[in-house]
Amino acid sequence: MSDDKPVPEKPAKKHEPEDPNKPAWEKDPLPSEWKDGADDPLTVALREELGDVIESARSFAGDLTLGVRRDAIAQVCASLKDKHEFTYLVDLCGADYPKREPRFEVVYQLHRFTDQRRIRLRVTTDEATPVPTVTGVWRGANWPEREVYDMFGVRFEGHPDMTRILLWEGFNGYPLRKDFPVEGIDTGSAIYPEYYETGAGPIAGTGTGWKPPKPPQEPS
Amino acid sequence: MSALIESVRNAVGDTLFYYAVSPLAKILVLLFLIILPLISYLTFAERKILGYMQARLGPNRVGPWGLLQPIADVMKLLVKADSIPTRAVKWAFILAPCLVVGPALIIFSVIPLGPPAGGGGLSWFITDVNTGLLFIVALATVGVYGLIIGGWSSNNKFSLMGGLRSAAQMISYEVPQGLALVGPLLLAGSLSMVKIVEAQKADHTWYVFPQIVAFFIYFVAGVAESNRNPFDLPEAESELVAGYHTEYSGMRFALFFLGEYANMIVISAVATTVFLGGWLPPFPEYLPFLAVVPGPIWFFLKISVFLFTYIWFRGTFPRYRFDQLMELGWKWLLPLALANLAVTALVKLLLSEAPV
Amino acid sequence: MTQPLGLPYDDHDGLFAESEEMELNFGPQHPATHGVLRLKLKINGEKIVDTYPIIGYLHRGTEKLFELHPFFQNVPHTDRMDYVAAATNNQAYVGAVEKLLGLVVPPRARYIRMMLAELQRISSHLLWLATHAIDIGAMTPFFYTFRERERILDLFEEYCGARLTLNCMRPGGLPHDLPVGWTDRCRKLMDDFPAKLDEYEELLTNNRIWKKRTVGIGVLPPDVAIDYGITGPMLRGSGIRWDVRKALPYEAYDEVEFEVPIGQNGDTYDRYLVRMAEMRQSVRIILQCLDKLPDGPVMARRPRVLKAAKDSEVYHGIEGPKGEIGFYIVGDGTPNPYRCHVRPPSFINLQSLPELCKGALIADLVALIGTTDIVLGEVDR
Amino acid sequence: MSAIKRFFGKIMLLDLFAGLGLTFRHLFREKVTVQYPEERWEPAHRFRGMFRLDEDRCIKCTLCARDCPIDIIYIDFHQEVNPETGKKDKVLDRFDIDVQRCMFCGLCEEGCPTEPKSIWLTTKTYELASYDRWKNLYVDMDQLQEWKVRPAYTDDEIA
Repeated sequence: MSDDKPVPEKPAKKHEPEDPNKPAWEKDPLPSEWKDGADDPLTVALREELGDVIESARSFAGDLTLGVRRDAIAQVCASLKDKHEFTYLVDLCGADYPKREPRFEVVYQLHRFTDQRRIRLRVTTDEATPVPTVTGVWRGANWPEREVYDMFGVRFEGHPDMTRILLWEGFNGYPLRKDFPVEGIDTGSAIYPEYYETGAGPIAGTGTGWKPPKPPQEPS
Repeated sequence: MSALIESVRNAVGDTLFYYAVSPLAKILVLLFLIILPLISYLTFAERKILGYMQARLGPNRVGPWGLLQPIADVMKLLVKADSIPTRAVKWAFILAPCLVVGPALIIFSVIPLGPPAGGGGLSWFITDVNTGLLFIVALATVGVYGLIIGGWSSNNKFSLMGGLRSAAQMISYEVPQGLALVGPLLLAGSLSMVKIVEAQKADHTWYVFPQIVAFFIYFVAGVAESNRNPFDLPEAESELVAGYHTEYSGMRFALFFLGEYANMIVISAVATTVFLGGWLPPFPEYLPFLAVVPGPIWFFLKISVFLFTYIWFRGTFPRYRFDQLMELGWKWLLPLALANLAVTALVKLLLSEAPV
Repeated sequence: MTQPLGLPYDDHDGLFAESEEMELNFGPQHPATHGVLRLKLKINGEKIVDTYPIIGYLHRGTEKLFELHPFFQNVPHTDRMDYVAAATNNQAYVGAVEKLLGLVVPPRARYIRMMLAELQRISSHLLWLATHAIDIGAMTPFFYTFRERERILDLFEEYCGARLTLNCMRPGGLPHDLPVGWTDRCRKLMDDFPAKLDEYEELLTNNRIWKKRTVGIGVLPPDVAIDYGITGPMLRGSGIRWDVRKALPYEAYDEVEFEVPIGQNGDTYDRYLVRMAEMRQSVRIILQCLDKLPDGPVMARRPRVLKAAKDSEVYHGIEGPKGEIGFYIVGDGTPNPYRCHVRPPSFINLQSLPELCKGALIADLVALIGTTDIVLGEVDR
Repeated sequence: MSAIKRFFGKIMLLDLFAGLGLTFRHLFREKVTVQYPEERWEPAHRFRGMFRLDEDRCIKCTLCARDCPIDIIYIDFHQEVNPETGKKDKVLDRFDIDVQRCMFCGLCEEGCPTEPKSIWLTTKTYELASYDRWKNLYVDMDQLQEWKVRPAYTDDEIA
């Protein structure tokens, strides 16, 4: 039967006591832990400079994460860019935590070329409150901010072109919110209408329980 | 064959034979037995040569080695739906392809494929106009109207831009092209295509050697005239989708295609006649045995070299940008052509025996 | 040497008489937009006044899909973002997951991953060269590059069974060890490859038409490039020597020697040269990897179900062929990522297109789309 | 000197002739085209082609269905007393794969716990194009087991 594929040889399982000299990849994985980042020089400098704008400072897996007060984010970014040489905005994205209050988070990843250091800033907001834009600091923040708006409905105050980017204008809903149905919503378009009954398509309201029908019999 | 010709001449009388029957027969033979097969097999040769240059095989499915591919292409184009956009200007849309093909085919009437009639036989050309070269240059200009009208009438922005580009390009390159032809003209002292070839025979040299610069200018301008790579801006696929023939399909598209390839052959034929001695065999003094091969074969071989170069260029070069093309035409080729003309005239004047 | 932005176009000003501006829809079904990019152009004659990219025609909700599937099932989804560079997508994703879970990859797996990533970089650059050249009108490099690309894809197929959507890495290592004879075939290809690169360069690098079409076109000054967050060959073409492989070494890039080529003027020609030089450096890296390839397992010890710790988050970026491709993953104690965001280099680099296009001609536009090296699957995700 | 050389190179169009020479040389080089229906490309050993299933090896653990990222493997089974051994065995009722949506990632094969694998993807078949999706690309248990190699296209199928 296995003419197509030879059986790969597999080493016999070893049941040995844990050897402390074992290489790291044979040990059980050890996830990082959150560490306090309040005494990081960067946190200290920012607190000194801008006052009470840093709400939290922790670090995970080597990356410092600063929780920034929403109204001060543009200020903090400008200061980081001008005074601390974080000239490169790596990424800007949103996240949705429906159980938290306020529920949305906007996450900024910054990079410093001088010592190749990366930090992360986070801002929380809710549906109604816009976040100050950082397009004034980095022009490259334009599209990522539009994407966050498109996917989460978080608005950015002062953004030059706050329109949807990946979805079309008039799309009803924000897809990356946790309460957006995974199956999608009925947008009026249909996929392969010849194969699905009305309302039984993969888009609206059918859920993951949808199973394809048995294939049709030979045409008689 | 000659007996047949003789009997036809006797039957219709000399006047009718030389002014109606023989040209008509020649036109039909030229058009249907030479030009159209040549064009269709030129497309085949292009695809095959390009394929071989690009590490692939080219068409090889229809017939042995794909030799019937052009026929299949024509069949496909003939049966294809021929659509006219709703908002196109209909009469212009239909007229445009004809305007491209017509002049290109008419030019063949003055191109000598072989030597004139020796005694009693038929000459290898339809007619020998004593302003042949002028006739060619004038007719070649008409083709551009087809492209402009085609681009404008399609009611498509890309087509319009393609048409405009082609207008600018062809008008600009007509100037150096015409000027480049004046050099050999001065040497030959005639505008007749047959006389130009005969003058080359009398001078014991092809004009490509004394007029190498003019030859170069003529060929570069000719490539631009026929909208071929690296000057294929009017139909630049990656920029203007397909330029002026974006909206054309079926047989109308085929006519544009035909016009382009006919233009290529015309330019090659003119270059052959003016610069490469037309039907003359190469080096008659040193290689006299080559005279065994009839003139039309030489003519065809010389054209093939040009056509191969066209295809070769397409396989090798990127495309110029519009303004760079204009720059090349006006800033380089035109002064060069003028300088060549001046030098030729000067040398001719100094060497001429007649007192000034 | 550096030319100010827009200078090469100034002499065209006399060429086009002032006329009414026309709006032109470029794409989404246009041969030169590399997929379904749509550009709303405002043109004056052939001169571009304004460019507004409209994207999203290929949006498939990949980030939502990531949230639905366990960590290991997401690897095939990453293949489909930048579908011409699946291995580097896989590498970025599994790198992020490993960082999140604390998995340590065995050295043999690290070296094989590096080889796969560099092969993928070469194949992606070859595809870029092919399309870039055909956009500018040179048709033949397309076929030559595809000839070599096929051989690279053959290597991929031999390794993991697929040619394009590789799915060739797993969190913690690799699904298979290398098949017998793979290293020899890889070495043979790498020995042949520089000669092939010379061929492409013979066709293009010194060609005056190619130079005319690329030198001084789309100049991106270094400060603007950083401002836009541009990475990869585009950033290096602007003269900034920054490469994630050097700056934040992952896998075993700190154990091999290679150089980071940079350009001088930041124009299209420099970006072309940078990418060509990068392919040579990739060959160098692969040859070193083949020499140093250690023995051992290719998969770390890991639980059958990978679970991230509650409230953990990482960002891990690697140097993809198009730029820095990074994954930001939030774990919540379940086998699925709570949130998984991609930093798509094409998306960020495409953002600079309106800047590059200022004052360019339509013919330059296709060269500029080519030089940004976008893949719409990644832009739209 | 190099400036003079460059100047003459430019005048003589050497850069253009280099490219022309390369394409001309390629006229006579080996061609790489594979003449498809006559010549067939032989996939590598690990090629992820069409599925195969070995019902005897299958232990009905449904891990393949669970590992599938797009849930296209449908498995139903019931318990049955084996008359020979008297033990209860699982018997497959349905093992369907909706190949229409399959992306050939191979995760089902990797998830299979039996040795050798009871579902695998290496049938070296890449000719999956068909005129009817439901007929040819929705495969059930019997088809999965018989699917040694999809028969090559016949002439009337190509035309």
